[in-house]
Amino acid sequence: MENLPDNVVPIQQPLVLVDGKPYQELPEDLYIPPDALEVFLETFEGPLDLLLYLIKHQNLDILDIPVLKITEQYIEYIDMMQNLRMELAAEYLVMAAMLAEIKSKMLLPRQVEESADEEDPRAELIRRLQEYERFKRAADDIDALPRLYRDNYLATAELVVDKIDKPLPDVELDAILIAFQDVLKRAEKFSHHQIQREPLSVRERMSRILATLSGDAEGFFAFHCFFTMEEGKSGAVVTFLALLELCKEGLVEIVQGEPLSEVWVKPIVE
Amino acid sequence: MDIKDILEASLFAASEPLSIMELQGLFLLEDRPDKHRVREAINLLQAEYKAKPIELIETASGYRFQVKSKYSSWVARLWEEKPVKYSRALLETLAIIAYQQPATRGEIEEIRGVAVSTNIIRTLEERSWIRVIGHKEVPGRPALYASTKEFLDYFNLQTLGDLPPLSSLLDIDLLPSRDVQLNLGDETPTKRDVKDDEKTPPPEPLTENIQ
Amino acid sequence: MDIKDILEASLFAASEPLSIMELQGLFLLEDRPDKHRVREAINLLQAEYKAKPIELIETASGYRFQVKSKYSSWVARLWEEKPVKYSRALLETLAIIAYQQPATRGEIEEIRGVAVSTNIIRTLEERSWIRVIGHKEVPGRPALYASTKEFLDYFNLQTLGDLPPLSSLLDIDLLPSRDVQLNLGDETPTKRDVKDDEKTPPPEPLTENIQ
Repeated sequence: MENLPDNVVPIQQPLVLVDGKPYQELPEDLYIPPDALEVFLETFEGPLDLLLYLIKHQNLDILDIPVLKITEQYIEYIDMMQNLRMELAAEYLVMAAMLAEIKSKMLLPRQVEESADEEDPRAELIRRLQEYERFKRAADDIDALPRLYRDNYLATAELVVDKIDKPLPDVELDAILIAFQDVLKRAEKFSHHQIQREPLSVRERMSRILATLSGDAEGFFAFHCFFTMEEGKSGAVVTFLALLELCKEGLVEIVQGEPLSEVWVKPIVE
Repeated sequence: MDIKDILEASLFAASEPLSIMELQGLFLLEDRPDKHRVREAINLLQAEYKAKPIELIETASGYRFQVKSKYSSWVARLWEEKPVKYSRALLETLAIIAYQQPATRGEIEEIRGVAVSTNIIRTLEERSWIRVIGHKEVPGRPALYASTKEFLDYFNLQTLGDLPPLSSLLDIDLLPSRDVQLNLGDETPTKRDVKDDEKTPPPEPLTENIQ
Repeated sequence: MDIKDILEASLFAASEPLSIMELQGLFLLEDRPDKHRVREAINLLQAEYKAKPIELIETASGYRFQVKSKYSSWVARLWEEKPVKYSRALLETLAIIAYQQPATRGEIEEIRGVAVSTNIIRTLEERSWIRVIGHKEVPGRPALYASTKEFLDYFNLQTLGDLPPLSSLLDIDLLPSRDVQLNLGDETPTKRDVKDDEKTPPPEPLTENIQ
């Protein structure tokens, strides 16, 4: 395993007490250079990773972990880190507790007539270790896959064009009606002002009158210019209503020389 | 490894034109080709791509692969944007102008309760669906917007009067029971029936006026 | 104009893989080739580029031209930054999501035995390698993560099935508790036992006592 840096410098001084016995030098497995200790929790991806390291390092079969030995090593590891005042992540302590529990179960004398369905206390741990190990491998496999911007690079050629067409969005007529309905409903909720709904023909006529007038700011237009004979009476009425509306909004001025004479319309200019 | 292949790979991978010097820089000092050899390899590559739809050209800052111009009309379709959808704000603005015209921006904002972005107005003008038909004689002389003939054409309408009448649809909301009643009749209710059109000169007796 | 040339030009111009459908979309309706013809042209192109330093490959979202891996050490010099190295924590998280998807954060933590940092999830999401595809109907409704097409594209894969196979779990068939047996031994543990080097071929029967 290449988890620990290779450039290991032996420490002479610090002794570690394991089970009350002083160790003159750290067992090689447990040996961590001071620099590595700083990053210990980053070096291992967690308690499972550490445990796998300990197992691998001794070439042990994952299905046949000598729980006692591994547990002791693990706990030594943790003790040592605590001696060095390393803050230990809770996960490591949980694992230590789990190992201790398995160890204690293994030590209990076994009843011969032990019920068959009682699981070996190691089973759960081994299942988790195996599960973790396969994803650890999968992670290495994924890392080894050729990937963009490390192993492969896009091969592209430049395209020189002046203009790219941009299609315009389509709108359904219904969408406009629904939008307007929504606006009105919303407006009615806060409305201080009531929105008037003139017949659209009046609104349309107002626009048309304004459009005609805007063509000639100085000019006067006769009332009858704004509708045609074919439109009949209703045309005249709509135009009249439109003019009243425009007048009210201060958009046009209506002038009549004398009663019953021609009505003239004039845009208001400053 | 062939110099030409390395240059070809790099020219395709680079996002900018590469100068002869930059191309030399791809190689470690000990096997760095001289300018002459780089140029030679480039000439070979240029010849190889003669018959291809892309070419290796020299620009001010170096060499790059580009698509031959005769293919650009096809290739440009890659960037044809999918038509986006208009925003709700835009549709509402358009609807207010259509139904309440002529309207100033201030009036639209008052009805919508929020500011109308300049972008929306510009988009609608660019589409020729609205235009300024005058200015309101109030301080600031705000532009008055109205819908256009193009707007009517787009929606296949003769006049604004052909816009779906609002009142009847609002009524439907208020009278949810009517649909149920209509089911009893023998005529299938259609939207057309519900929309009593103001143009229809004498309002015919509506069959669904049962309540 | 030859279909193959148009496809070739477009594949070089695109910055993303192009699907067969997108390639068909380059042509106007009246002269749009069917899928079969597009695929045929692609096969021809792939053969043409066999001997070149670039290749036309198929990934999850379509076809793209890319520089062959063996040129990466030269091409990498075009960029000042070294290619990103991803942490083991990130790769393990990605692997669990890729192989076990959809997976919740809790499930990932269960397998890894440690908390998954929010940073890792965020990085993976920002890279568009994973995304939330729903929520598990358990208390807290945790997000369910799955891998994306972009993930497959990035790693030159067409489908999840192309991922290297996940090693299978060995049957847990535990040997009769050896530790207890060992208890009967009388040898004291030696340093030698603890230092059992990984190079030592078969694990020797362990001899140490329990303290």
